Amino acid sequence: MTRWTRDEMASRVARDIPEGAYVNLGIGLPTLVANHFSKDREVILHSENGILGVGPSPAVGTEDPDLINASKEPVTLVKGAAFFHHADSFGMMRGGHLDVCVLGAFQVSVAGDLANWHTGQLDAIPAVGGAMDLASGAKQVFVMMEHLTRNGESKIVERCTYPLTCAACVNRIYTDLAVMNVTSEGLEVIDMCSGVSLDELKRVSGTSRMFGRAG
Amino acid sequence: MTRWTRDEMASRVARDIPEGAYVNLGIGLPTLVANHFSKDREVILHSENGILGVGPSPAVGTEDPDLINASKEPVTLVKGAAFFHHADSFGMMRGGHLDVCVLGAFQVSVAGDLANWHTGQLDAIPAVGGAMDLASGAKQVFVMMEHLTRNGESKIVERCTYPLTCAACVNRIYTDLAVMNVTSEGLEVIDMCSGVSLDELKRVSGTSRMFGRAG
Amino acid sequence: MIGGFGTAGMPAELIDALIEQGATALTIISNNAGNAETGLAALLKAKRVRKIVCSFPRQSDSWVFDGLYRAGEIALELVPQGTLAERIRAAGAGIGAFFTPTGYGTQLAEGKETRIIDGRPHLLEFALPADVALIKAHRADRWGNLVYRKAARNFGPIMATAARCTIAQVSSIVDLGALDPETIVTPGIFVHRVVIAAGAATS
Amino acid sequence: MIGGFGTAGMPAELIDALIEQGATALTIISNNAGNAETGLAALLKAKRVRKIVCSFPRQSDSWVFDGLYRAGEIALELVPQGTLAERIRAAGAGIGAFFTPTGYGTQLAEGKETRIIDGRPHLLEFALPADVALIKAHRADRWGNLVYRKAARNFGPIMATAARCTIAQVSSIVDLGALDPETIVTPGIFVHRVVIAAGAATS
Repeated sequence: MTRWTRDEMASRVARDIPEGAYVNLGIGLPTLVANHFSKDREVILHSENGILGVGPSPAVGTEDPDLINASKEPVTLVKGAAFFHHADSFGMMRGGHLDVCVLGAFQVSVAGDLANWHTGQLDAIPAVGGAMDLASGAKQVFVMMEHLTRNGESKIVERCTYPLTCAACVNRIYTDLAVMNVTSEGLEVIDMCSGVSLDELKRVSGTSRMFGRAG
Repeated sequence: MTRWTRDEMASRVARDIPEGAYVNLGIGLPTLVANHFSKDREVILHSENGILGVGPSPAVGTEDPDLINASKEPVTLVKGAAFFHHADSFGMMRGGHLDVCVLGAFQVSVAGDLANWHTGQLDAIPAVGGAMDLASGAKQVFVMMEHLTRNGESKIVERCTYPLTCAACVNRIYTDLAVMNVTSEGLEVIDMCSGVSLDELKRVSGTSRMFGRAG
Repeated sequence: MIGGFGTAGMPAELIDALIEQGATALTIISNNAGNAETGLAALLKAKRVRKIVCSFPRQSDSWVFDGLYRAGEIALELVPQGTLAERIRAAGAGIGAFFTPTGYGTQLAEGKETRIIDGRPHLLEFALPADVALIKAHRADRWGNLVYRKAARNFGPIMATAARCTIAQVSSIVDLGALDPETIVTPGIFVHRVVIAAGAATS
Repeated sequence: MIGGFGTAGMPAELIDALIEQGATALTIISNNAGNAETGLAALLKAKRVRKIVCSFPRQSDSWVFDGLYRAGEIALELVPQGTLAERIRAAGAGIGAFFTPTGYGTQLAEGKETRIIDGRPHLLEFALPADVALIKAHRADRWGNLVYRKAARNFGPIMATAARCTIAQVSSIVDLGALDPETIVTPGIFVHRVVIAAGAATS
């Protein structure tokens, strides 16, 4: 089966984020999206540790340990950036002011339930960070993930088996096989990697609650 | 009966506020206290509209309409002053960070109940402002008022007849006749205007729940 | 929602524009209920306001409100000032409700849920959002980042967060990047429209 | 209560002083649970901490915490980051508790009171105060007014409000009046001790 590369996925997500949007890119795969915004589109990036207007990575040797993103990687600022404290930053998130957040996931259900903080393994050390705040607070929640685990299991599920981050919060899912909207009837497939059929997608996803775009 | 002047009352209150204290002076009589701090004592004044470090009134002609106190009178700043928004200002008050607030009152009960926002008259337009926040939030609440109304009724009462601002919140009362601490046994008189006796004070106050300082 | 504490921070030009625009049967959230005959008082006088939510309507120059209130032509929801500020902040920060000690045991607590927390009685108060916030700031940039001027800051930063559409009047708009990221008080994410009102500079 | 997000804003010198001072059986409120072998990780390694309240203990270099946790030698209260920040702010602002949508329907909601507000389910969360806050700021004056540096601001301003004793380490102390009243982030009322830690300047 052909698959989109990580950069192709990131490019697709970037294309779907409109001019002027305030966006939070989660840890991992979503951080790639930052490299794919068109030069003529102004998107303002939020980092939950208190920055609006995050810019690209600094040149080697110019990193500032006080200027990092939520993944604790050094960043820069763009013009118009602002700093604020943690309660203000999470008020911004919880209060529904971010237009889009893009999150990685372990599992997403056909109902838009998100599991992305904890595998539920007994010996795992749980860490939640800002995942629940982002998932429950942003106007639109995009998930970006590989469609299948390394073992070939679908990360799109009828029902999450991992502990939930937030119920019914995901609006759209970007995988290496397809782009899907979460609707009350199930997942509406709005794009597929060339050569992938809807039937094949349903089969690998182990669900029938998936349908093509009407009309 | 001899009485302390308003300036004598204000001077007495000012003397009782320690070095380094953060203080809010309420509307009316309490504003006089600001003129009586000793030059070698640093007291930092808070204004609930978002200022710490309020200074004296400006010279005529130098007033700035954006630099006013809670009574909406023009003020100045002292060195070290800071501005903040209303939620932060009232967080400061509610969170117990102010050492002392000095408030005017219609009535104070021997239990320390305060009534200072509403006379309860049917045709009166109610206005509460920050009175309830100050009364319930400051570490110490001082009341400063005339002992008697213009009609000769005591403003110190067994039980407030006016609507309460806050129950059991007053720590000390300064009137033109006496200075009293609110205690669980009633009002402990710690100072009286010369020529006033404890019996006379009880009589004009219409209460027996008043006693002299032990020992 | 209209910013300002008395006239400091009151967006007079935006209120004039609202009067001109014609919207009526408004609910206004503001600390005071208008001074003299201009700004909020003029809006009240034009009979555009059905209800006002505020902490301190009665002032020496609030005769317009006083007259309407006595005539039963305006509804009043009186809220302690700190509770008003916190309810506005809660709306902006996605907090549905909170427990505060302020007002417990008073007339203003009537009908409200109470609870003892850590030995202290509290009242339950709910978030207070708005459709539109009209505020006044000092300078803005093209993203809507704002800085304020002295005590005119007051309700502006919290009201900006609590409305679906926040309109700020400012004295000047500066280039993007001209405002120091360390000193921006209201990030542009909270501001939807910026209007220069040159006459509005108070000094 | 210890400020910082990762190592940005972590008051390393104050933590070293705390290790030297000897206090033990501590409950620590901090976003993370220490990095590598210094700062908070060193305090954990010295077995001074009984319990940690944080949002994100697991990091690539959190082996000290990981070992203690797996050995059952430290208790963990895991709190979503925004709820952690809001509980700290609530403690500083005299709010006893609040309703937040974050975490509803998850494992972290177990045992918590819930309520539907405006059609949306919320969890009740309580204020989280501390005896002592150790924070790092950039500059201070003699009143304890503070400004921060870039994203090292993070938890500093809210932790400063929520402790009975707040100790700030700074790079420099400037004259009273040298900090612009418009740009002070933490007013001195929240700060009880200021310590210069010159080596702590991160650049």
